[in-house]
Amino acid sequence: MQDRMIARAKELLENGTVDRVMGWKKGEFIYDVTPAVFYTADELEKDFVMNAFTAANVSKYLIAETKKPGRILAFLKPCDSYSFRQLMNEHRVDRDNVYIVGIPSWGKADMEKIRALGITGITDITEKDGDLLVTTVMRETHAVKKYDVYLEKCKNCKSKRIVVYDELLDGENGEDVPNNRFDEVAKIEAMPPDERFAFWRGELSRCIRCNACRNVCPACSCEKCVFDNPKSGVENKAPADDFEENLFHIIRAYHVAGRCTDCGECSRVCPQHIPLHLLNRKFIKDMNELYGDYQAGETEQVRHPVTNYRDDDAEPGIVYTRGGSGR
Amino acid sequence: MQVRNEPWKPLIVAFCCNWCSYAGADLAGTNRLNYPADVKIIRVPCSCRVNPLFILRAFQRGADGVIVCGCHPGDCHYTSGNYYARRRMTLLFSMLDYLGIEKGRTRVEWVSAAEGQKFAETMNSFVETIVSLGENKRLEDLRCKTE
Amino acid sequence: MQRIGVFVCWCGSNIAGTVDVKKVAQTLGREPGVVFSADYQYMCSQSGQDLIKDSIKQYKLTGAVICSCSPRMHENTFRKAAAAAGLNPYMVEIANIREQVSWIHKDMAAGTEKAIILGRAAIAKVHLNAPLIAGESPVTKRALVIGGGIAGIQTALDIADAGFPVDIVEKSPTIGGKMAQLDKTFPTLDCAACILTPKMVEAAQHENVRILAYSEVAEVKGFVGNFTVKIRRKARYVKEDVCTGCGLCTEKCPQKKAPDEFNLGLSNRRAIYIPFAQAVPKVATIDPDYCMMLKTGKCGVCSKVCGVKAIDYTQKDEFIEENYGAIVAATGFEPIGLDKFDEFAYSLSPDVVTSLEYERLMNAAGPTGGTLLRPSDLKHPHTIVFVQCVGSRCDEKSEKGVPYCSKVCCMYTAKHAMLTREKYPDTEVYVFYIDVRTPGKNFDEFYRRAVEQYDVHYIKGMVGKVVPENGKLKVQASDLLENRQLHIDADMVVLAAAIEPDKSARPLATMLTASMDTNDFFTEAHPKLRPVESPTAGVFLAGMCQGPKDIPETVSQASACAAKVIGLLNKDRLVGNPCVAHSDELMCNGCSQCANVCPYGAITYADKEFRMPDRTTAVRRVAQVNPAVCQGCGACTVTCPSGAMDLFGFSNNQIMAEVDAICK
Amino acid sequence: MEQQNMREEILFTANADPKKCMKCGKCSGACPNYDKMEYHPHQFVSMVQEGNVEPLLESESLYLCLTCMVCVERCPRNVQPARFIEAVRLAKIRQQGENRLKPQDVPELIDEDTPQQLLVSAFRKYTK
Amino acid sequence: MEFLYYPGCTLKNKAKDLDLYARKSAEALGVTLTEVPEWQCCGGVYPLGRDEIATKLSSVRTLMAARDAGCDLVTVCAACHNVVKQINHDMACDEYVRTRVNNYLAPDVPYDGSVNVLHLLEVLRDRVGFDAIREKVVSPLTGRKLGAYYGCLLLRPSSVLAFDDPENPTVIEDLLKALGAEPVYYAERNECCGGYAGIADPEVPEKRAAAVLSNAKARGAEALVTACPLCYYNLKKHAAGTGVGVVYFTELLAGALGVK
Repeated sequence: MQDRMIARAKELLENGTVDRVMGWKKGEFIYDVTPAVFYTADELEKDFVMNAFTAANVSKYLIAETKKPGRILAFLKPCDSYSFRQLMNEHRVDRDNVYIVGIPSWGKADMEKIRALGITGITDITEKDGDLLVTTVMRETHAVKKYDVYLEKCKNCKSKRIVVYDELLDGENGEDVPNNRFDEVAKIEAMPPDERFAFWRGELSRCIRCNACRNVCPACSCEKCVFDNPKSGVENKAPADDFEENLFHIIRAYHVAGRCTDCGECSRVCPQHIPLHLLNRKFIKDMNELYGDYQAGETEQVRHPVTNYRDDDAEPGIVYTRGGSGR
Repeated sequence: MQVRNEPWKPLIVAFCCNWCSYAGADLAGTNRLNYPADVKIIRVPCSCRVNPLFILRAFQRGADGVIVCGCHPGDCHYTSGNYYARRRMTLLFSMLDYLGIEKGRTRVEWVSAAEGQKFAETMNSFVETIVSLGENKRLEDLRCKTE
Repeated sequence: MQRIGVFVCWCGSNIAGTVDVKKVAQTLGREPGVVFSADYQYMCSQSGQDLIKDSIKQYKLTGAVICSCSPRMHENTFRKAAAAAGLNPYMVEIANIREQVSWIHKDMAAGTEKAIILGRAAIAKVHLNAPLIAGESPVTKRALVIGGGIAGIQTALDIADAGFPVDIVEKSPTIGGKMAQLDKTFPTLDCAACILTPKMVEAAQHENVRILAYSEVAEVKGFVGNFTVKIRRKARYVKEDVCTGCGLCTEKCPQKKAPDEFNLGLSNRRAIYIPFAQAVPKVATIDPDYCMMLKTGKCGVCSKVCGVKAIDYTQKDEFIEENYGAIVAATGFEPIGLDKFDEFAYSLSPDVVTSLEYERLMNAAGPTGGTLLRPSDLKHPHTIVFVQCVGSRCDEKSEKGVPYCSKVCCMYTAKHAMLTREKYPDTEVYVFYIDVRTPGKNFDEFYRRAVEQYDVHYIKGMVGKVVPENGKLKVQASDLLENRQLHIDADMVVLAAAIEPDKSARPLATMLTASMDTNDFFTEAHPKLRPVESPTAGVFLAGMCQGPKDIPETVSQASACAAKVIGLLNKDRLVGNPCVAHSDELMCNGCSQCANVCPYGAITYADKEFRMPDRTTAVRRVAQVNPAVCQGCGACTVTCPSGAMDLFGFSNNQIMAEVDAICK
Repeated sequence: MEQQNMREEILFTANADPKKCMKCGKCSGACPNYDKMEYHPHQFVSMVQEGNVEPLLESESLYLCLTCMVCVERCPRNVQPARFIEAVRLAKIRQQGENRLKPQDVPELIDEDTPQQLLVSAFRKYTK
Repeated sequence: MEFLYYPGCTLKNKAKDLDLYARKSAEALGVTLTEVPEWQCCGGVYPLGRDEIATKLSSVRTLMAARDAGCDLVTVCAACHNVVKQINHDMACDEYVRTRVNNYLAPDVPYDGSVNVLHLLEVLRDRVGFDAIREKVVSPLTGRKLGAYYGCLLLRPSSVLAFDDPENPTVIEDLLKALGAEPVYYAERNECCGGYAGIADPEVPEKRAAAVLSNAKARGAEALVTACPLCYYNLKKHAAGTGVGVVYFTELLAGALGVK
């Protein structure tokens, strides 16, 4: 696929449709992949990469890129397209300044999980019949089941559908995928409150406030974040105490509620492996249950459940009374 | 950590919308309906002015309970403010519950300007709930305590 | 750093009785930024205000905290005092230590402690206050009166006389309301029609009054001075501007079985009708539920006989949109339904009637031509029993009646009893009462005349059962003073049904964002000091829709209401509330979330050029608030993820400072 | 003092609030057995409220209430007068030797068609 | 349609007709009535005093039997209906009564008033439906002018019984219409017949019955239709010479359905 993408990008550069390309760039190691902008065919040939580790959601970069002169080519995976669509709804990206080629995504791998299988010194990974062939410096080749090493966000993929594009690389669009992404939330909901508290204290107290989750999140794209703003009253740039989430993570999840497309980047980038997506999914699950199913970024709908209402909405007390064990 | 000498008294912050609930609180006063002094009211124009940040901030600074009062649904002075507040608070309360914070530390009540009695009763019952839950330890950021 | 003055009011002993005001003043005087503190007996008095003014000048105060009664009471008083001393009025904050402290807490120590905390919160807020200057908005010099009864007519006439155009929207085909159905009025016994119809005609002929009868308010947008109202003009199937009101169609229409609303169903009318002879506008209306032409397409008699070709079977409801500066609700009342009170046999016997039906039976223009005949056999009744308080003064949880006193029943029943005895001296009249309530000029004298001159039997007690049998109504009742049960064979029973607000009031209140009490009466802005205004600016109240009242009270309220409307319309510009939202363009993402929740459409977006750190410029979409349209609810501030949107007077920082001060 | 205790006991048994009464007299206007009774439904309410229960305890009226509940049904203020009559009656018949109906009296009070319902209810109402 | 059926003592003795025709009609209408095993007398009148606990126990036992059977409980006798329904309401709404009764009976599962108590008339109206009954009528009561007599026990207190409009009930009238008769509406139909005072003062029922009968007759009723054995007894006793008959609603129903 990498070659087809490079070929198509070169065509589009050449015929003047775009003047630069948003993609992923090779690093020192095969799994060391970063989003990057390419200006020439040479650069593309040299550094453009598409492999099992190009998981990064590039939609957020387009906020700044589409404000620049000229037109940029963006390759969007299904989950990236939801984020991009949501940013369009929020008037954050200029659709005219981007040419979107939708690319399929059959799931991205988590390096940590591969390492956990005891495989180190990886030099190459190729796909074969749904499995991954991992080659190491020792010239060994390991066959790994894709599913076993999927990123969390890919394991619980909600959709293979690209919701906004100018063309599709494969000419065909994917479909929504049945998933169990709320199971884990339900599991926590079912815990007794003390256990829930202990669970979250355990998870969140590891936070080192590196801000990776915030910086990667397409919804966290404020001109100035309240946590960086001395006037907001909640400015705080370092972990406040053991139970860091006292403010930061709850507020962050709340600020993106209704806008979060569940792209899963926050958990992917967290160096402390805090399952941050479970906070966002809790809001999504609640909104679905209380206000009807809603998927941010799926349509042009600009009013999401938090900026909408019905006069017969449930009262807040429902939180304390609705069913479920452990409640 | 500060050693407390006094017996614990609950600290309760009540956000009241200016048009209905604050007036309801006034009426409770006019009718001399008692409720505990632990309740401290902050006046906001509408329940939709209550940012979840304020509630988290209150807890962080040691509040034991936070109650948000607004006009009855359908009677908002601004037509729809309390409807937004209702969704926001529902989601916030649900999240706090999810994090294992004790149920009942937060509440929303609709109190009209005519419901002085209801205001007093609501505050009495809320204080009772908070007393039964005891001190808010889970959300309090101890470093924020001065003195 | 602000220079803050703290002023602690005793409110006589109201506050000083349970709060150690000296201690409050001293403690708050030591707060950072406080340069002066004092306590005084009545801070709202002239000398109290002078103390505030003098201190502002003497200590060069930049902010003031008044620890006193509720801000809903005297915030304006103190703001004005501050302004008079040259301090921006929005640099004043109130700590409510009366309604929230002294009046509800009995313990001096706890009360004092709470008062200090509330004072601290106010000080913390003032530290972050900034001077605010109110914006201005223009006033549409036209009023809308909803309801064309005596309340609406009087309000409209008074406003029109002051030179402002007024529209009356009335849901029925004619104005006149309930008063048009009445026979005589207490306590003077002058004929209702004789005093009402000249006013109806005056309204019709007044150059500043436009009557939109057979119409309903469909939608209200905007705010004080600038309302936009959509009005549904229901199809009459008769061209209002063509019909001459000759009435020929109403004589020729073959459908004679439509119940006559004006006579409360005691008689029938045609499918095309003019409600009554003095109707305004005097135009025929087709009742689509009964018109054969509209129902089956066969008939067309009215169209054939109409000389001016006014009939139009194809008419549809139309909508018109108008701008108004002020809106008056005058939606009136209805008697409650009596189907839950069948112990009085209302459904079993036509001779059991409501008082309003009795008005029609007494009325010269009524179904019996003014001769009192009972409906069942059109015979003259010789014994009439009046029952007071049917459905009034019920238990609050009652599903049958209302908890309030309907106020007018005692007087109209005395009137009915007296008129009956005067016209028909051979009639025995009994009135069963719980209390006779006659507060009003010449009211008790009137009631006494019924008893003393007209020999009406007033019996303290209640009717427990009415049994129609053999042409009589067997009334079983208690006589509490004689401690006996009475059994009266009556010919008619008249029930003083409780009154309740008109059903149209509730949806209207929602459209107007005006509040209502649990009984669906409109709430006044202040029960004593602002009785004709609703809490929603620019919306005023007249007549029964605000609470039970008689005609003189209704008319006085209508004129008072008109005075308030005139006062508003006289202004060229309205000074707005400066506590409005504003967006910090540097932080705004332009994401439109705030506009999605704004109930007033006060937020728009503009592309603005910003200089970037790398010296390039970028164009970004940012939110802008129209301060004349914004009402300051703050919904946008919470929706804004970046905190760019904030509210003057209730900013994020101010509220957070209050939280911190309370949670210290 | 004893009257006061008796009043409290009656109020407890009645489980109703006489202060809600607005003294309209509708209960007594509706009562189907008013003429037989010395004290009437509204008087039960007011006399219990005032603690004047002695005359009620000694009155035949206690046994003449038909328990038809019409006073309860038609009271605009939900005072439930019948509950006060019942409560006073219970206060009386619960006293020693105050049973109103003796089994040996029964045969002469009934005929062959008298339904069981009348007998069991009479025992329930008149005896302890 | 299956219900647990509580006949009560009078229906097993002096009011056998009321019971017999109720069963026959029910069967004809496809309603199965299973008698409560080992039922006890309800006591004939609802004990109004809040601290009357012992007198409420027998009804609670009946109610618990219905709960355990998972069935709605049907009564036919107006008195039983009144007593059992009110006690059920106490068990649901009055903490004081509920606690004490449960303490006394100490059942495995405490009772909380969860059973639905229905009068057969309610079953006919709300479950079977008058239209369905009309279809099953084989000998309609055409031309008969009949007055419903509700008395007090079916209707009051309406806040608890919620049987029909207490001042303007229609269920029996509607049933009569379905059976082909012409109902006569008269005001005394929801007034007391005085029956309970029969022991204390026989003059009372005599006077009350006369008032009811005269009002019904004046309105043209040939007979009165009742659901209460005591009303039946009392009205019948004093109807002699008035020309007005008295009949149980079940007997009329059975007759019209052709199962009498």
